Amino acid sequence: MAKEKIIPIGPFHPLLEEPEYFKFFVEGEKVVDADVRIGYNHRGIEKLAESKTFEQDVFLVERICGICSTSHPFAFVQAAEDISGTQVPERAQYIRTIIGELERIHSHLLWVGLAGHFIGYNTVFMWAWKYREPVLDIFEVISGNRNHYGMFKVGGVRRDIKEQDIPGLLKAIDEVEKFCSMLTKAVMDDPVIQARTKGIGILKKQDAIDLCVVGPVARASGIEIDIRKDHPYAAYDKVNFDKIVMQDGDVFSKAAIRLLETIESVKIIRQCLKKMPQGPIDADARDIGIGEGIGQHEAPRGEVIHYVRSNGSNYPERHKIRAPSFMNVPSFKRTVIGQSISDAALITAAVDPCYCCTERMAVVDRDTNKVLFTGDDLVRLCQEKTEKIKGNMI
Amino acid sequence: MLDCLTPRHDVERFGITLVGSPRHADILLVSGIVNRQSIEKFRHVYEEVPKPKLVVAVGVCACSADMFRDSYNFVKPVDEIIPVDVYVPGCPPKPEAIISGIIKALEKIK
Amino acid sequence: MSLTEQIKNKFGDKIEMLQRSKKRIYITVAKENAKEVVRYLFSDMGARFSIATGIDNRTAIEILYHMAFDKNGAVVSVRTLVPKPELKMPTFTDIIPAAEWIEREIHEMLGVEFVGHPGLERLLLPDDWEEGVYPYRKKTFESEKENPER
Amino acid sequence: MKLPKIRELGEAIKALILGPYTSKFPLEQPVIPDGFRGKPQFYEDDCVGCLACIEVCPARAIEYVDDKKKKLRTLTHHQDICIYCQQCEKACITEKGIMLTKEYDLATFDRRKSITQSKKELVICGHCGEVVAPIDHLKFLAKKVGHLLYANPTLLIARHDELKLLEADQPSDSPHWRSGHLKMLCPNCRREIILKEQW
Repeated sequence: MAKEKIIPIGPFHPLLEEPEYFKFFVEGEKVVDADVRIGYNHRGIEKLAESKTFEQDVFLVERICGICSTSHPFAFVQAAEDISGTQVPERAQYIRTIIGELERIHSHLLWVGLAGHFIGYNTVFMWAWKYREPVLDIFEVISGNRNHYGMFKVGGVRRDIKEQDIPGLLKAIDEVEKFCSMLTKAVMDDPVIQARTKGIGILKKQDAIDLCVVGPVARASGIEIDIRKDHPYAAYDKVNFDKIVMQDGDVFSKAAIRLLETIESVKIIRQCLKKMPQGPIDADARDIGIGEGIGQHEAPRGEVIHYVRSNGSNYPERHKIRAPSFMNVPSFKRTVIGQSISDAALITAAVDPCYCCTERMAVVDRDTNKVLFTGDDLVRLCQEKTEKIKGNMI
Repeated sequence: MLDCLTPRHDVERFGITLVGSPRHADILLVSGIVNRQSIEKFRHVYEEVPKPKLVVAVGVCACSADMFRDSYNFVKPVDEIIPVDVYVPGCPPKPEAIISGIIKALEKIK
Repeated sequence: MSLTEQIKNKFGDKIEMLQRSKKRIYITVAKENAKEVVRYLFSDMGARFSIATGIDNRTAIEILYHMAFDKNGAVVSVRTLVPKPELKMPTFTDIIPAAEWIEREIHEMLGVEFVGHPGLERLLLPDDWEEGVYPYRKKTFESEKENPER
Repeated sequence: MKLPKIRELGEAIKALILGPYTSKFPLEQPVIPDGFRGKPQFYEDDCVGCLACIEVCPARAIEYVDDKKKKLRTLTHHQDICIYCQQCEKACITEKGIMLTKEYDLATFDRRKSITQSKKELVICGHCGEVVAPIDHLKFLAKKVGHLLYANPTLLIARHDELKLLEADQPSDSPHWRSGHLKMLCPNCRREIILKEQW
């Protein structure tokens, strides 16, 4: 095992936010082992949460992740409501659903764009990011910020969606749907993308069960879990949508699931905007009470689960946060071994490890412990392979 | 931060582009807190950037480590580790604010 | 047969069950039997291992294994107590490979030793973190007396 | 291979017709929607210095300093710590003391100078010199509680002071006299005077 850590570009990269450090051990072209060192971004949030009130914790957990910034408050407020037994007003539940689904769209589009970048398909990257902007604009109208919406509170939501905004939102949603279906088609029937992603980085169903992966990664391997369908919360039991499951477990099915889910999300948002009843948006839950509660939410990357224990004061006694990537990232060890290094960046990215952290990889040769490639080289290798496939096709 | 590179805000029209390695960079954008584990690596990245260099702290986490000041894993804010030229507060700042922050940094050079 | 009945029939007196609501079930079980219960839920009943939580309740470390039943949407939390000062717990990684990371985390944050774990290394804390300092431990009255500023 | 190419071409033509998608940012300012959460600003006329915003702030971005000699309380909001969550605006008892503006372009060269402040005159306990409250806070409360203010000497005096009904303070060493009731006192001294009152 290589013990030396030689980091050519460091776990930081100008492009990315969350540093993780992947090491691949290679023999020739094949990856024989992989290792990951996280903790470059450990901020001790679980401990910090114990020093802040329930009201303030919502803002704290929102800042765990910049992309899925609704999923953690969503799970946290549900855990707090599980303790206190608060009934959330119906309108608030619809607004929560809308925010959660909008976030899914923008997160999936972001991933598709980055994955496109990794396989050297920059058109997809530019398209996905272009069409993500309208979603962020919607957020700015609803919540007053492009990210970190600050919409959630224990017992309801902080801001109402104004009646006069709804026609505009519906129109914007229609636009987004058009983009999404165009992008889905563009990715699904592009022969280059198919050749590049099909049959690569397969996560077998049994492995997926053993590793307890969640979200799109699990659904791509044929495990039917979707918290929105299984334990309906918020307004998910009042809207129609499909659970998208694929059997192959390769990179292509993971991409397809994410793209198809964006269209489902658009459907959910449209139904919610139309069905949303009038009424209060906040149950004004001041007292949490004593007890313990669990909140779950299907974030773009999978199930988020928060466990909160309250001792009757304003501060939680213990707050356990489990982000989906915590379960999903270990799975890359099973998928990447035996593959060629030019696919490694793509396979690791396919897990969507909360901002593709693939640019922080180093390839280490088994015999000499020397760093052969940096993360950039891996992306370049990945892009070159696509070019080759493209060349063969024409 | 990536938003600045994409069609809507496209910073390449100002001649700003993303490079793959700190060795090719002139401006370093810091976007988060630096913890105990990453502080050495972070200093290393800063030293790799060739002179003259500018450092822009984007977001309140990079400016002052906002909520994470009290964390056991936090050592000191970014501007006590390396010199920072321009601060862009915001959580997160709008892409327009980041662009104008970078432009301000460029003005400082002149 | 409902979920709770099935578990009750299997283990009988070994467990203490508390049903807080339809979908939230808490089982308290002795340290020796915890593995058996979790194995039964995971392998035989097809639950998904969601996460484990470690809590310092001053006299012991509480470990909760949250098992999610995706078919009917219930979450069964298996609670077990690891009394101080000898914090030893059998590892679950041989039956649930997914428990590897969380056991590493509980080990470094609370100081529980998982006997038989393949590699109890640092996961989140920095490499130069002081040995024997566990951030998630609660203050005890003794430690507060010794260094009040901490 | 044909279909994707045609689609790309279609998008390209669409982009040609619709014109550039890129914003013209430095030349044209972006449209900021109502309710945008920008830079928080203290409004000294409406701020009463009650410290409610400090209580709720998740990031502890607001701090206060009491200067007992100058009888001045200074509330300082630090933009480099603020997370723009609007909790301070929602908690403000006058609802206008601190408000979020639409200003988003906050880049600065020195983060320690990017602050907004509110200075409030303090009322000092007539006996021990402890801080009672900012005078504006007492006046605001006196107005808010209406006739109930007659139950609270501190509020009553604040109201009388505003109406210019108050005579100059009689200097005395001990507050334990009945006349001490009509003095600005901190809660501790007030308790003492009620218990030990002397004729």
